Amino acid sequence: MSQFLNSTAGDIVLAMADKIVENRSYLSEIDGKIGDGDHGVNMAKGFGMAAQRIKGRSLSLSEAMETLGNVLMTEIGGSMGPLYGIMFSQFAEVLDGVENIDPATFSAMLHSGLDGIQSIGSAKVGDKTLVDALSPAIDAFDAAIADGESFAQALEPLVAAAEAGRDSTRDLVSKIGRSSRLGERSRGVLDAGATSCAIILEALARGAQGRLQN
Amino acid sequence: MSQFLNSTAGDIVLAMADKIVENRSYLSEIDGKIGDGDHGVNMAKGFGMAAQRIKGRSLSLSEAMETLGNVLMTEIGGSMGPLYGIMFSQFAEVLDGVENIDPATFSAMLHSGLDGIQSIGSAKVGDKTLVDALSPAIDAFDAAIADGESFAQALEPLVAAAEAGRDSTRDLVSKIGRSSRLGERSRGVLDAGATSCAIILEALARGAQGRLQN
Amino acid sequence: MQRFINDPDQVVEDTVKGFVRAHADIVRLADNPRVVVAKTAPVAGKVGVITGGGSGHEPAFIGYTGKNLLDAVAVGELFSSPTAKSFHDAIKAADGGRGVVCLYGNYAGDNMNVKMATKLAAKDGIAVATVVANDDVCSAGPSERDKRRGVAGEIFMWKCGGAKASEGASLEQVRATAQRAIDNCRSVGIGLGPCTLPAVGHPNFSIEPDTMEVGIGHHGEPGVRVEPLKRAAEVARDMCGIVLDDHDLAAGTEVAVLVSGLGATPLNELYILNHTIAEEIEARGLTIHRTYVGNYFTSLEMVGATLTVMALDDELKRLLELEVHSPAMR
Amino acid sequence: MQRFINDPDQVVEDTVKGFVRAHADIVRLADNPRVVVAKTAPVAGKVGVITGGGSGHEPAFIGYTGKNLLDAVAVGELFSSPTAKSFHDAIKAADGGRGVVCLYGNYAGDNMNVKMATKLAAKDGIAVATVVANDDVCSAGPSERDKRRGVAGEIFMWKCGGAKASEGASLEQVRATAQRAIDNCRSVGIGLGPCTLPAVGHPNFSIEPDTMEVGIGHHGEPGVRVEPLKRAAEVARDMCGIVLDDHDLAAGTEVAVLVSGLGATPLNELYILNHTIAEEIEARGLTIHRTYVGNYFTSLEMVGATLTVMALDDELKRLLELEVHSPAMR
Ligand SMILES: Nc1ncnc2c1ncn2[C@@H]1O[C@H](COP(=O)(O)OP(=O)(O)O)[C@@H](O)[C@H]1O
Ligand SMILES: Nc1ncnc2c1ncn2[C@@H]1O[C@H](COP(=O)(O)OP(=O)(O)O)[C@@H](O)[C@H]1O
Ligand SMILES: [Mg+2]
Ligand SMILES: [Mg+2]
Ligand SMILES: [Mg+2]
Ligand SMILES: [Mg+2]
Repeated sequence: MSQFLNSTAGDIVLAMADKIVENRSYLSEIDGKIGDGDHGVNMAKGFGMAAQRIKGRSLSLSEAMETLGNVLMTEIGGSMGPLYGIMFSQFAEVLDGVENIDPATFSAMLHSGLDGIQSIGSAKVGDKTLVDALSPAIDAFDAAIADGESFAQALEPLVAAAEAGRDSTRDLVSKIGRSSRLGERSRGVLDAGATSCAIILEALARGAQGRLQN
Repeated sequence: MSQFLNSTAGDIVLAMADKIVENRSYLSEIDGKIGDGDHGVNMAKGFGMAAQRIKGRSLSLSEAMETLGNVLMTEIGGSMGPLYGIMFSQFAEVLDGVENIDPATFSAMLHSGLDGIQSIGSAKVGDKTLVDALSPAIDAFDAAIADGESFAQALEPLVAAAEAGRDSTRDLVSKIGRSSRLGERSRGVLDAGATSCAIILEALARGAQGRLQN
Repeated sequence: MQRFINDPDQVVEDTVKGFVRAHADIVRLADNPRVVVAKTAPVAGKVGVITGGGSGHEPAFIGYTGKNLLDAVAVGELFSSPTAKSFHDAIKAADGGRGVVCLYGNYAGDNMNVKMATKLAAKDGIAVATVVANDDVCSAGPSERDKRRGVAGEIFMWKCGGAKASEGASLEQVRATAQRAIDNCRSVGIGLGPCTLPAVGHPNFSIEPDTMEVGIGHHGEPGVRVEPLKRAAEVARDMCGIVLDDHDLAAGTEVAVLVSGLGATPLNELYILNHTIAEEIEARGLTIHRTYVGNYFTSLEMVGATLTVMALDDELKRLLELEVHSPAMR
Repeated sequence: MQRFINDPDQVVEDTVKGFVRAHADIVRLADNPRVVVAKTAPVAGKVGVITGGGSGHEPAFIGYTGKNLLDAVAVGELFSSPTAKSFHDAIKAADGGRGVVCLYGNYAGDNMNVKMATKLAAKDGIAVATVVANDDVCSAGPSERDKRRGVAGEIFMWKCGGAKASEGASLEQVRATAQRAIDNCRSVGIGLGPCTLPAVGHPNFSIEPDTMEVGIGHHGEPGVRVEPLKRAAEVARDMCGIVLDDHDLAAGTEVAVLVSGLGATPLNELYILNHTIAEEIEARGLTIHRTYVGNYFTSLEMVGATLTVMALDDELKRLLELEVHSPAMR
């Protein structure tokens, strides 16, 4: 199969939320090294709250993402509220009205999310932010599809690139956000946002794969 | 010899000050258990300051004691300023004009000091204060003299009784001063003032003995 | 010790110097550098109002010097009464010809030094009246109120006494009003972490993790008992219980509430306590007229908080409202 | 954790509740419980003045709500920007018909949320002007001032902006004055001990005994470098060096000085620092017009202090002097 149903895929967001809540302490710990140590707390609060509202309602993926985007935007604040908020709102907008999600739609969704993030946050690859995970992941997915790989196969390089992008932040000096004030002292540790972004992308990819293989 | 010269005995106060300064941390530590931990600091400051003013001036014992009393009264504050201040001022007053200090004068001096302390502080034996060292020491000295012991000999029971009095405070519940607010919790540790008083009395006794044996 | 100090033996000197520099529009030093005087003092024809006490409680005592509050403050070493001389010099600096009231806390050293200073002032022909604060409930039983320590209730005593003096009252009237103010106060302190006298270099005593000291004083003394550390709401209820059970106020009584940090407790935690304290006080049928939350009376870097509740009458309310201009209270 | 809290996830809720109870004469909550509003707001015909930011800095930001200061404050989670919705609600609560100025600190989250709130307010027909505080010298080089964090200088920005609005100035005038106020500020922070987000349960980073973090922020972030802990006088001189070298003020310039504790540093240590700070500032030929010393802008229970120096002109002096009535400043 090279597409999956939007209408029955809302639970992917629940699985994603579970992963984020699971990694609450880990994400805060990473943020604490060069930020203010609240990334896991912020993320778990937002994703946990959204999961509460999604649970048991058998939403479509676009509806679930819209709920998540709204919760993040209006109730979370911080940097993650607007950044992930706009990302999921854009994801939802692209998927809205789509019955079957194919690789082209999926790619369009990812691009729109990245655009949203960059429109309000202006981060580029190399600035040591979540963009370092998101942007190469999208590129890897697009390249794999262009190389003729299947939707499900193309999600593997997406996950791998997100992880490599996350790992690349370790050697970067932060250029944006709270940690950018530390200059050289910000080198040597992972970026918290890139880490959560890799978790989100992996949950998204595994959720899609599960539905593609059915 | 049953008396010693007032005029050349001022150095006794210096020796006393040395002992107090030496025991600075110890006295604060004891005070910290049931008080506010500053007894050694307060005492070392007062006695040290007085020693500075006495040193090299070959004062009489009464003059040195007057200096010490004044420094304590006017520059130290706390409880020790007035209490030991009045004690040494009273000591000095009794010795003032005396050429040779004999057992009767020495006893009168001690009594006057104790009276001074009780007139402003109202502590009785058993209240867990310096009075628990001072009062039995005076009694022991008076008893030994009444028993016909020499001045030098009678100073031994004085020192021993001061130490026993100090040790007796361990099992007392504080009735007066800062530690009295702790009730039963004040039992089980020495009283700081009784400890410093035993040090003062021992220095005084040893100084007098040194001069009596010459 | 992770502290901003120079010489451990110069903490008080350095503090007072930096304080006078910061607030030179309100205070000055007397010739005696251990006496802080309001720039407005002495006010001819006004009863002088002074206090004094050990240092390490900043902004108390010096921070309450100023218009309609204290005319002069005698400054002691850390946690140690000022000398009789300093109390005496504060009395002289505050004397506007109608006598001076000395409003201080119930500590052995202060009692003795004030007594001596009063005698010295009498020789100068200055009439001195005294009020001894004893608002700290845990420091002695109800039958021994005269043995209790003075703690943050002193601030209300100074505020009301200072205002009364500014209204032109006589020495006896000021004394009586300040006495009523402190009689109407009850306080309690909870300690979560000890403090260190810089000259000593280590804390007096330790507070084990997950425990708290109930009935703690303002001088790094241990409390009257150790209890497991509870949630803020429960701590607040315990504090109210201790204070209000001893206070025994009729329903409908108006009160002023003071929640003070002990030095190293951040303000947000004091507000968290205040939330439940206010609920609890109102649940007992009392009416909160005014609340003060902040580091009003501290104990070096001790972690903890105190609660003071003062019962009000019309006069005390009026005196509490009179505007003041001091470093710690405006 | 030896702290007065209830649920680690409810710290902000509980703080705001206890705050509003304590200061009900000055502030109220908007329908949105994350927006604190001055009881005087909105003032018809006056430019509204708001701010917002993460919690854990008490008395900032909420404590500066009140007459002639801030009309409304958006409240974020601990160390986390308020939502766009809360900024938007604060704007609405402050709007008196002449527009609203939002005076906030330079943090990614705040920048984004304020931008979104401004768009939402535009839809309501409310003109919003913004000023972004960037007074923290160590957070970026002089050529990148727009990257610097906003820290305690925000208080001067609020004070001057609030006063200007109360004088009846236009939105553009208030914006320009607040901008000048913050442009005239330079700040530095020194950390001696870290803080712990209650929901995290352990500090972000540790500060080794006998070391200090220079250039620390207000959010438990490490500083830009670690140095051996020095005597207070040397620390104070270093702080002045960092601030004044960057500031480069002409001799004779009048300045306002703010020495703030970070939450767990007792007031006496701040006065000790101030003593040398004042000496050092005057040694550079500057004149200190006014000094503020206290816990004005904190970082939970962090041990440390910040120094802010604002260059004054006649207008800023006048605005600084205008009386205010807020919980943190009167
Ligand atoms: N402008 C930006 N664009 C993209 N990501 C950003 C930006 N600013 C910050 N981030 C991401 O935000 C993460 C920190 O998030 P979080 O700790 O939740 O917020 P805060 O920094 O407000 O405490 C960083 O690790 C970084 O990846
Ligand atoms: N009223 C009193 N009479 C005699 N001794 C007293 C009295 N009050 C206190 N003391 C003594 O003072 C000692 C404490 O002295 P110090 O620590 O220097 O003063 P403070 O209690 O003011 O800190 C106690 O150990 C006790 O022996
Ligand atoms: Mg963070
Ligand atoms: Mg003591
Ligand atoms: Mg003491
Ligand atoms: Mg944050």
